[in-house]
Amino acid sequence: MSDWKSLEAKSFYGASARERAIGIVDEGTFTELAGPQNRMSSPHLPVLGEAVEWDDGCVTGVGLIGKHPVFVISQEGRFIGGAVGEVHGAKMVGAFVLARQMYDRIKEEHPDELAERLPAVVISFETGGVRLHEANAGLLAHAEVMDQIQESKGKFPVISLIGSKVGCFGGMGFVAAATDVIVMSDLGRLGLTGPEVIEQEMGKDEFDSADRSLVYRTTGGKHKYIMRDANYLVEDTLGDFHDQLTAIMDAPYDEIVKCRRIGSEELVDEQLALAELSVEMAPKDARDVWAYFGNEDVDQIPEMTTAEFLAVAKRR
Amino acid sequence: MTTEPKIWNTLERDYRERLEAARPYVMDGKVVEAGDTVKLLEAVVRPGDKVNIEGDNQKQADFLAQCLCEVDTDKVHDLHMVQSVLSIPAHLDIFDKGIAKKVDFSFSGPQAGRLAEYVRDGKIELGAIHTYLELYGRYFVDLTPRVALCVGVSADKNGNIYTGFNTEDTPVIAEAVKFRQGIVIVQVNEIVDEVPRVDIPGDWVDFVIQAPRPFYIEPLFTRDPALITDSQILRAMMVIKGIYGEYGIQRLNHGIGFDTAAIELLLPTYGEELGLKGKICSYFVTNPHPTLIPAIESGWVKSMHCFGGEAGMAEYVQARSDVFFIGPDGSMRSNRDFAQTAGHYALDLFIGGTLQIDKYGNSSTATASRIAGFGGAPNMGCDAKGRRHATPGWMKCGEEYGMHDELVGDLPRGKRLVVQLQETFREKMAPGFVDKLDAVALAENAGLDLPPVMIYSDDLTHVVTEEGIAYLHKCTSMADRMAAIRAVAGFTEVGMAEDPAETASLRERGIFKTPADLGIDVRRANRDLLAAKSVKDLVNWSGGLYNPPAKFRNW
Amino acid sequence: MALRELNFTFTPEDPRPFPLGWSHRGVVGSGDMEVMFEQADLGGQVQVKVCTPVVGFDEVWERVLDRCIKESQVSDVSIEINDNNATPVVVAMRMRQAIEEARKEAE
Amino acid sequence: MTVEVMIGRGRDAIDMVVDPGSFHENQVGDVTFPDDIGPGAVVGEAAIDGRDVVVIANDAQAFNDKFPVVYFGVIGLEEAYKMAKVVYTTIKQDADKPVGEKRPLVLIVDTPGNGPGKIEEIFGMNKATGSYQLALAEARKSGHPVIALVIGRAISGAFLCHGLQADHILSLSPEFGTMIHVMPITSISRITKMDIERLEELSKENPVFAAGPQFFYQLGGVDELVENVEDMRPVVARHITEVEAAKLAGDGDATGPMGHGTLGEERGGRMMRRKVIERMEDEFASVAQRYL
Repeated sequence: MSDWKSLEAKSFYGASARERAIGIVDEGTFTELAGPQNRMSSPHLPVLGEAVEWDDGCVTGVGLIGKHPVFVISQEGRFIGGAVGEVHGAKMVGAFVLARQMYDRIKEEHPDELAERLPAVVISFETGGVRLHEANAGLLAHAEVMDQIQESKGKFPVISLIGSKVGCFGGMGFVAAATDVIVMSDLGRLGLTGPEVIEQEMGKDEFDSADRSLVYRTTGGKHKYIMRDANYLVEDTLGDFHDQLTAIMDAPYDEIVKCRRIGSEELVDEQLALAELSVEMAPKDARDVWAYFGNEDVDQIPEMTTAEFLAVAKRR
Repeated sequence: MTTEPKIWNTLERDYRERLEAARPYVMDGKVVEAGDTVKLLEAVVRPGDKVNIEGDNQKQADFLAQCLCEVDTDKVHDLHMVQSVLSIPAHLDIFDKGIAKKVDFSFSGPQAGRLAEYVRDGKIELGAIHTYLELYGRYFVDLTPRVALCVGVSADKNGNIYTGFNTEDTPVIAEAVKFRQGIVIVQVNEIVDEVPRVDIPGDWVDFVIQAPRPFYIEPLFTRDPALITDSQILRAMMVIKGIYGEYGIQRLNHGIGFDTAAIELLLPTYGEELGLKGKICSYFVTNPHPTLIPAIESGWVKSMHCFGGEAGMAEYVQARSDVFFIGPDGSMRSNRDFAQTAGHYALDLFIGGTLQIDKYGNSSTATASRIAGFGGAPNMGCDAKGRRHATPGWMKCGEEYGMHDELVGDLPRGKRLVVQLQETFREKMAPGFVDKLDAVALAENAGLDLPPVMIYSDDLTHVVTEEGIAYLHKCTSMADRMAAIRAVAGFTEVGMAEDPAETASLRERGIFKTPADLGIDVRRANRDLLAAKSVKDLVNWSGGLYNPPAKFRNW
Repeated sequence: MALRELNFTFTPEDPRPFPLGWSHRGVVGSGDMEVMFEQADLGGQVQVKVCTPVVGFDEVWERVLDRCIKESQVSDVSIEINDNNATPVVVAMRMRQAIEEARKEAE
Repeated sequence: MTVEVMIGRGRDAIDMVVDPGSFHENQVGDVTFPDDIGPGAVVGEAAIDGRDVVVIANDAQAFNDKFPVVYFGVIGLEEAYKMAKVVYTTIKQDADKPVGEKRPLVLIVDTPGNGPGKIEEIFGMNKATGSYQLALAEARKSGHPVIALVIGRAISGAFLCHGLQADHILSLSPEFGTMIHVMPITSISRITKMDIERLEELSKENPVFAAGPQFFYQLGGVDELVENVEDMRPVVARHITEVEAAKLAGDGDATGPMGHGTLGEERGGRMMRRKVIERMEDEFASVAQRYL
């Protein structure tokens, strides 16, 4: 695990939160903050007889990409589905607080090098949103993270990485949407309402949650890339995510924020127009939308490798 | 003295009468409209008939089963069902409705809980629970169905049937029924002008019906490599090195499950590393497990005959005709009967998982409240006494057999390897080794004559757990066997009774080997060893020929 | 209902002190656990604290841990485990991996 | 006193909170919003005690014909973007006004959820709810007092979307049947496989998973419980004044989600949150130099 180079070749999808945290920043630069030695586990789970984890399913820390201090939040899907409770949420907020303090400090100490030393918050999502065992505290933590994202605007980028087993759903689905840049692999899934709930609302004939292929067409990386909800689609290795982050951080801040899909009146107008288009188009399946945006042979899209797909994909 | 001349063709006369009754519903050739199916069944099925609904752990004649549920109980009742499985709800609905009253079967799977309830409530009179071969055998003795409701992919109007690569049980049923002047009805996905190949000849078939939906088929043998655990990988390493390698096992059957999937995915990595390619695992009789694709692609497998097909594997299998049994039309033919026979006589080893092993080494998948039956595992998991050809693995196991001298004297005889893979504890700490099998409680609860034992202790040669391998066949007494079982039983109650001195002596005698004894580095037992880590990897190994069902597609 | 805490002390015969200041392994997934080793001056002993939702397997825990300690002779270490229904196999594998990797790392 | 239940009565609540006859639906300054987009969201300008405010409410009686899953107060794609657009319009119109003169935003909350359909997921419901939250956070940070008043249902993600980004959050007390939760305790019981009785017992002392505004009050997620419907107007007016005072004092984190975090600790509901953040700050301080 400590061998960074072999970590880079590892599948992002199968990697643990800690492996991802270490592997998405430059070699040997990651320092975990509020790590397991602090024993900051949830105070709410023991009373319910639910197992605890010392990092509460959220690995936080700092690393470097080039000269950029990168504050990392990495969620662990194997621990209660990566769900967000009080401690987990506070760790997310803490990463933003530190990034902002770092931003202020660099502005003061290295005013000429702000661009090359610009900090960032990177979130490697693997979560279904609120943790039911401490649902109210988890919900309030979500609101704080949204507040922190807005607070970072105009200062430093916030970047989402989505390619882990659980995907990114529930309240964390709109947290991801609110960040500046979204990087996904084709194994990543992003949405608000989980497939089981859609099935419950619409019936199995309309949406069969056991049809994983359908779930991927609706929420998967390739679909989100076509919709421009994901800005970049990368191969499923830690190294590919790391390289993409490096490329993003090399760009000027003004360029990076062009990746946003929401967060201004103009973008809201654009999204509202898309919502109206959805009424006109009335798609039965995401494939209809792909075809609408000019993709040929939409049945083959799920089968394509990432490289094949990127070579032919027509985006919104 | 004059007597009435004895009539010797009552069966044939009865058959003619039934055909006549069905005449109004027959269209062109042997074709009956789907909408007339219930009326057809009312015309040809008589009260008290033995009836077979085709189905196994994979394909189901589900439309015909559904139609049988809808017959008028005044016309059709008290049927004696004689069939491989009770696995879809309709199979039990016919008892609920009073259409059938007795059953002889082999496997019940998802309906096991309901079956136990019906037996207890007297809704079902239980004949016996069989193994597949045993039941097929009885089709030709005392359980010949009068009417068979079968299933195929396509038919022509003359009744020639194409089963695709899921031929499975159809030939054995059709043969038994037709050659006792019974009625064979087949549901197909489509009626065509010409079938791609004739799996069941038209003159064995009385009626064909194009069902409104394609028949149901369960992707039973697909295991997602993403769900394979480190402990399964450890057991797989032990099997490859300590059994396949040790005995040079060339001909074998892999049972269903993640444990065997792990072995399959370790052949191209760990097996290759041990230099075993070509020395083990060349001939399989197994379903086309998708997890075998990397081993096949790496050139491990010379030949493979299948019990049935597996959803999504048709194209791949077709493109590997050197490995699989392929018809003149280019698609695979499976046959459960022949595969089971091969399991008995032509294979050196069976390996599979189980739920419980008792302190003597008997194993069962039964639980106290479910009558699940057997399927084919007991056919595979036994030492068929009729075998007479020698292979190195079979001979070595025979030489090592601790009871040989007592039972055979000084003549050489081989022994088939029957291996059980077992996790000492499953999820939620359910123990894999128990003092008494739940099967015993089930037999009492359900009033069975015999506790449903999957594999008896005297057939079992090896047990593999994460603790190590027990080479049970080397034991010279039951006391010995029980000690060896305690040694592999870990921290279960059975295992906690272990005497360390006794275990040490078993290790010296080579009856119990730990991973360390086998020279296996436990640290390497992790997912990095898998040749494919996801279903997508399997598709990539297959060059895109494997087309997994939607529920397995992570993309 | 609530999480339970089990405490054990072991005395290896041929003590080999844990070589790192601390080491952490594992994820508290379903059927899995995390373990923390921290060097401690325990005069050749080992202290283990297990936090688990499972009831009725205290003796199994003791025997599994005892075997891990015997096998490795690891000593002078405080071990803490957060368990979520890990089976003895998983416990033994995680412990063995952690101890062996710590020793390798210390070389 | 008979309790006047307000669930499903977003439009009535507007009239009860603002000055009589002051509400102009679909009008914000010189901008008129189309009436055929997002019928589940009621928006417009009004006055409270003579002061101009912008109101955003749910209409539980409306059906969105274009999006079949949107009814009964559900926030769908159109609703969320419409709500966001109202906020951005207000910010833009008041851009040149100093803090203290920027119009307050009053959110009247009665929503059971976000649009849970297939079309919604294909087109990204997460963006719609996210955009409204960002807009509210921007308004709050640029000096608009944002006050939320829960009159009926404030459920999970829909409450995050419409309510939890406010400076101050008010709720009618539990007697009004107000529901604030992620999931009812029956569902939590099903998913966590714990007895309802046991969960209910635990929830008396442990507010982190129990359903109800009183528990959010303990956690700092509700600033004040409103005991009478007649009090809605004066309490909203008072909170506008309080929030505005905090903004004029320049303490941005005293209100809004971060302020509610502090409040949660003061009320003994969320005791770990601050410790975690401080621990991260401490640990980072010792390694920060490596990253500069």
